[in-house]
Amino acid sequence: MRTITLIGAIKEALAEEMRRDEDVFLVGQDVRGGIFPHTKGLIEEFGEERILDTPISESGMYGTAMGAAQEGMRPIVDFMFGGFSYVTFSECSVSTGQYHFLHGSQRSLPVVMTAGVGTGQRLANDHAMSIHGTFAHHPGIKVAMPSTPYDAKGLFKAAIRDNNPVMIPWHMGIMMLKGEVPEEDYMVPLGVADVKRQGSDVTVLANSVQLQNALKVADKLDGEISVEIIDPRSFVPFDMETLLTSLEKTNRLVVVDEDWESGGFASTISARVMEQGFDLLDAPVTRVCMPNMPVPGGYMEEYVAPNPDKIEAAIRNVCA
Amino acid sequence: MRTITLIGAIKEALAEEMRRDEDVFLVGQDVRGGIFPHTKGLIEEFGEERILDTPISESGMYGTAMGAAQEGMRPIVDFMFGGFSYVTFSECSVSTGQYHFLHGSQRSLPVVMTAGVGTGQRLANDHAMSIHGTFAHHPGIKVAMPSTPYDAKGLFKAAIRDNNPVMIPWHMGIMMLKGEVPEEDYMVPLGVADVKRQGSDVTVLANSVQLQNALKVADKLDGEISVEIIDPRSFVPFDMETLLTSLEKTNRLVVVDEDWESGGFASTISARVMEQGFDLLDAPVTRVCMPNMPVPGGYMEEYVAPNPDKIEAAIRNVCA
Amino acid sequence: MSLTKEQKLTLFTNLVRADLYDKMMYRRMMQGKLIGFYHPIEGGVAPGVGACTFLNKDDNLNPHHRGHGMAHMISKGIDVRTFLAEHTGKETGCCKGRSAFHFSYPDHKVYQMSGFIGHNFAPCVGWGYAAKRRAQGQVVMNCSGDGSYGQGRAHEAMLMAQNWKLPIIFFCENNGMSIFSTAKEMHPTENISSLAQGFGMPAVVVDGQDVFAVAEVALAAIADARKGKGPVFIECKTERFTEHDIGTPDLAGWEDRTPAQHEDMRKREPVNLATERVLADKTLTQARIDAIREAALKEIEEVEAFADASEIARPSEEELLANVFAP
Amino acid sequence: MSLTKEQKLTLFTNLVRADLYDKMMYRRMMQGKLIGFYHPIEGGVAPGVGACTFLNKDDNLNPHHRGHGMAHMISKGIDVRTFLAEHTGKETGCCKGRSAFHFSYPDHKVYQMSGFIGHNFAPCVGWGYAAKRRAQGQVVMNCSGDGSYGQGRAHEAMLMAQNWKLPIIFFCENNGMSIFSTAKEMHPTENISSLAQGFGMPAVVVDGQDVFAVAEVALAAIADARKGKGPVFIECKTERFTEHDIGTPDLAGWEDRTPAQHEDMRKREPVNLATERVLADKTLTQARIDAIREAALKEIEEVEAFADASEIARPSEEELLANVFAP
Ligand SMILES: Cc1ncc(C[n+]2csc(CCOP(=O)(O)OP(=O)(O)O)c2C)c(N)n1
Ligand SMILES: Cc1ncc(C[n+]2csc(CCOP(=O)(O)OP(=O)(O)O)c2C)c(N)n1
Ligand SMILES: [Mg+2]
Ligand SMILES: [Mg+2]
Repeated sequence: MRTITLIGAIKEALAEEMRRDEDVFLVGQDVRGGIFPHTKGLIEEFGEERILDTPISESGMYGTAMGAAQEGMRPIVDFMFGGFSYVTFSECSVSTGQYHFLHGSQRSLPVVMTAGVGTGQRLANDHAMSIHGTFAHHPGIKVAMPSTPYDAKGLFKAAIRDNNPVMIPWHMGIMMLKGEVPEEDYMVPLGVADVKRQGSDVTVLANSVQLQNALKVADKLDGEISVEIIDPRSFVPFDMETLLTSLEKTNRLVVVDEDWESGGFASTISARVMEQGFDLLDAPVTRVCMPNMPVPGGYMEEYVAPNPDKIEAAIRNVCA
Repeated sequence: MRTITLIGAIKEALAEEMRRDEDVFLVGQDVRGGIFPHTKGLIEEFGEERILDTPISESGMYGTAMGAAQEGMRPIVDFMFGGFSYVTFSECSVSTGQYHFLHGSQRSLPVVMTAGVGTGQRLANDHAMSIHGTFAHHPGIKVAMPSTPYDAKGLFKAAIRDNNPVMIPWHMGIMMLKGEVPEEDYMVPLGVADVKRQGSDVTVLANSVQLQNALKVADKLDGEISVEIIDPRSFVPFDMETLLTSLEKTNRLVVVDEDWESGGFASTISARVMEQGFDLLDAPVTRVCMPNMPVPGGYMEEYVAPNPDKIEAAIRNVCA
Repeated sequence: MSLTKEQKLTLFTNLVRADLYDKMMYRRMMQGKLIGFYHPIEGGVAPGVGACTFLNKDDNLNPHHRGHGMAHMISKGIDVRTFLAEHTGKETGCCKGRSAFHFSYPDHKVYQMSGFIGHNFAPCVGWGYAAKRRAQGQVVMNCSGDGSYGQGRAHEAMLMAQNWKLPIIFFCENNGMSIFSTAKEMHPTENISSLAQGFGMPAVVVDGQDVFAVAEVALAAIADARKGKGPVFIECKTERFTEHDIGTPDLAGWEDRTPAQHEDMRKREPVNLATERVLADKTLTQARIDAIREAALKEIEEVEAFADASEIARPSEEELLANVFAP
Repeated sequence: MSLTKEQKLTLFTNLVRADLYDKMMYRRMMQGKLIGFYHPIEGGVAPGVGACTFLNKDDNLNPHHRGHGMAHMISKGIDVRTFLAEHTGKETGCCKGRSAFHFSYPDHKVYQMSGFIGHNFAPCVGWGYAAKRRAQGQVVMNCSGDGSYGQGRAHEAMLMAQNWKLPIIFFCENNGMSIFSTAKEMHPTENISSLAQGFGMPAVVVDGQDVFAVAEVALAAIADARKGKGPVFIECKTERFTEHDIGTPDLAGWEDRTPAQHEDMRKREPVNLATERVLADKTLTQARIDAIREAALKEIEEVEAFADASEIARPSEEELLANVFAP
């Protein structure tokens, strides 16, 4: 099968969905020219009516999507960098998440939000922080994040066809990662985790760039420690069943997440496993997260953020 | 000792600190007139130069505080309802939290943020949600919340004198709660939990209105189950030592928090206890949180939010 | 544009209804028969009626929070029995009793009443975009207060509306107050609508106590917007006779609004003004006016009976959880 | 206000320095000797120099992100050796190598370079408030691009500045571009400064390629602001000769900016224009100009040597964690 990049897979999903459904459109800043490759060139096929650049007016930009969704359209809003979603946070978290439920579940709000996130560019906190945990904290919004080009295409398609708001950031550290991606139409359903590697000694739950890091570590430990690796693929809804099934076998869990330790989604997983799988555990669930500091710029993110060394140490520790 | 209300204790702290230090000032919307009682009347003593009403411009309003803090002043910014902080979230979370650290720890940013939060008014999600977990997720911001009038006065004073940004919401459900409050100057340090009730069978960690609910339940269970109740008082920094010491005795923990289950601060506590106190646990840490739905308006918040019945059930369950 | 006799009749009827609906809400709140809060619109009832009476069903409406949008919604033809049911936490409420004051009538393109002031602005860009793309002549009537224009969101929406020439009417109901704060202190120019100049957007200021004057201006703006002429700003100078919301003191800054102030503003009560006008120009007789009032009171009685007869909404937690996401 | 010979000399010197500093940054980025990104200011160097050369040390400055504020900061008298060290991740950086492009010079009242465009606006209200309260004549020079005025934050700051009569200069460096988007498309009027009308704020438009013209306008505005006359809006019409940031294509919308466009804008290169002027009016001789250039190059060499000789910042995680909160 052909291999394409993760960002190329996202672009393919956007283009195919826009072809399929006239109501799908894209709004962002400089998406016509394409700050990141996934929007570049879409203007040629879909024109200015469906590829919209706005001023640096995040609320107006997001409002374009929100209002159009209320009108029955299916907008995709591109925040460029994940942190920029915070500029219109009251709209894109609270107003969005409560829309369907609070109004008596009369109408849905099918807005897809996306943005580049994560470390690797040495740009520091406001350009490097994670946002999936923050959105997973606010009810009424589905949250997913791809770790492979295959998942990227499938998750974006599922997000665009979902009738709910979906935040689906992508990690800048793997935007050029290549992998096999079918040319056909397929979806990766939101809420279904994927066992990316079978193992028997310990389960590692990891997402996006950290999933790729975990795979490297598992290869390295091969023969010594047998590591099972699960990719949640979506945080909301979260596939607890796949995780607990794995724990029945391994009885040990390491959660790797680039979000902060304090209040990050890894904590929620750990707490749920405690409540729902306490008896399965031979060792405490261990988290490898961003320590509770703003993501430093310069060269520091390399050793401060979760990385293969930290993941390996956690695995060894939990298996000791 | 005289008893005053929690909101009265906050007002006393504000007034005393403004008297003590010229650089302390208050900015908000309609704080001169006093939407809530803690700001009412301050204008008479401190005048329009230090009690500032702004237009409905949350960013400009928060910016007044942020900029003045950079200039060495000690502003208190009142968001009225907690959810309104989200209107200027990029400023009050990311820009604020990263300010000191990212700039090489040259300058601090002593901004105090406060707001009424929580259920009890039947106003629904955007007027009823919790925000302490969200702020505790973003590094560089201290987060505290009082459960008693005594703590309210002491925590607010500590927050105002702290050299860091501090978010200190107060729960509308206990604003009229009365308790003993010394007339003297005292502080309740940020980062020191308080054992509000001694017990031996189970530890309940609870804050603000839920702390008051937990006390009621403990009284009810007296003679049957011996409940120790800890008030974290501050979430960042969090006093893990007091909690672990209690668990050495009780070996059981229920965390009650009005924030959502997904991504709320209760998860972080549970995960930390898993990592740091796994061997102390005779039962899984159990959380009693807001279920993952927007806080419903109408009469539903009464049985959906954490309440004495839910707390009692959790205690019984964890002790079974 | 001058109004037909029939148009005047409709406006007058809606004005009377809106005013009486507001009084019903006030009364019920005092009786403990409403949940959450209520922001009375007494004295400021004409702008919403003038703006909305001649909207089509498929025009978008952002109703002002004052009077919780009832003046606007009943004028647009929405049956608000389910509105009162919602405000009393009933199963039959327009949002199944879940929303407190966050009502929604999506079939009438009233999508939301945000709890965040100024959060009407962003989505109205999207409504305008959809209207423009569909090219069926829909307009967006975006009603909000003077205070809401403090939000940067207002700027962003005006900017984008003018860039894209969207059919949005920025309809500002300037009652000079934002809770305790006066527009005098909170906005540096005489008119909020001076903001429109920054975008080269046409603006008009109108006497907001005169429902007919408002309607004339609104009709012209609606017609222009339907033709694709782009956004327009309408500022109505109006009043808030009461406190901001029931239970809050009636302050300006931090001092009570004076009896003299009240007397002054109450001289131009919109229902009285309209009554004088329709009598003077013989649009209506006193008997007809009395009948309109009677009919409105009867309608409101039915609205109350409907809400009161409905059950309190008490779905289980599981049911609610199953309703967070759309299928 | 007409400039003295000495003032012109200072302006010219800063202009040459700013231009050469920018070229150094560009070169280093291409050499892989900078971290993060860099947004070149070539062609747009005059506004920052004109705005900042005559500021006092205790005036607040928000430097524009273009050129990463170097034109502004060196003009204000800040020694930027630690700036380059910061941009290379060194221990000696102004923020200990932690900040990437988020430099800070608090002793010179340059508190921040936000990564969020338009996040200069909110805190400048606080700086203005502090300046007004202290009443020592400080002013706030708030420099940012045309694009930044898309943010509602700009509206909120202008509103509050005008309400409170704060000494803030809204200094808009309008290069007609915001990444790939043109001001033509993104702002509905000819001048961004038309926004000031909404607040009754005085505004002036100036040729941003002429450093002396900018300085004259800036000096007048600074003097007025110091006297307590309230905020003012200055719009400089300038250019961005390069791509938005290094590595990004040079597009307008989604098409390459044309050679003709480039030729056209490059006709008015600010250093050339200023050179012609100072030669023509005999402020400087060619020899003096050459010496100024030499000195600037030497200064920059030292800046580079300082940064390159410094160690990469590699504090331990524990050290960093201990630095999150102030004592
Ligand atoms: C974001 C936000 N900030 C503050 C409030 C509190 N608040 C509710 S109504 C109101 C005043 C609104 O004034 P205006 O827009 O003039 O409408 P009016 O009430 O005068 O009709 C304020 C400040 C809010 N609901 N949301
Ligand atoms: C909140 C936010 N939105 C978007 C961006 C991405 N961005 C960085 S610079 C820029 C353009 C700025 O244009 P302008 O203010 O005109 O300054 P110029 O770069 O032209 O000098 C944009 C959109 C950002 N950094 N922050
Ligand atoms: Mg008003
Ligand atoms: Mg620009």
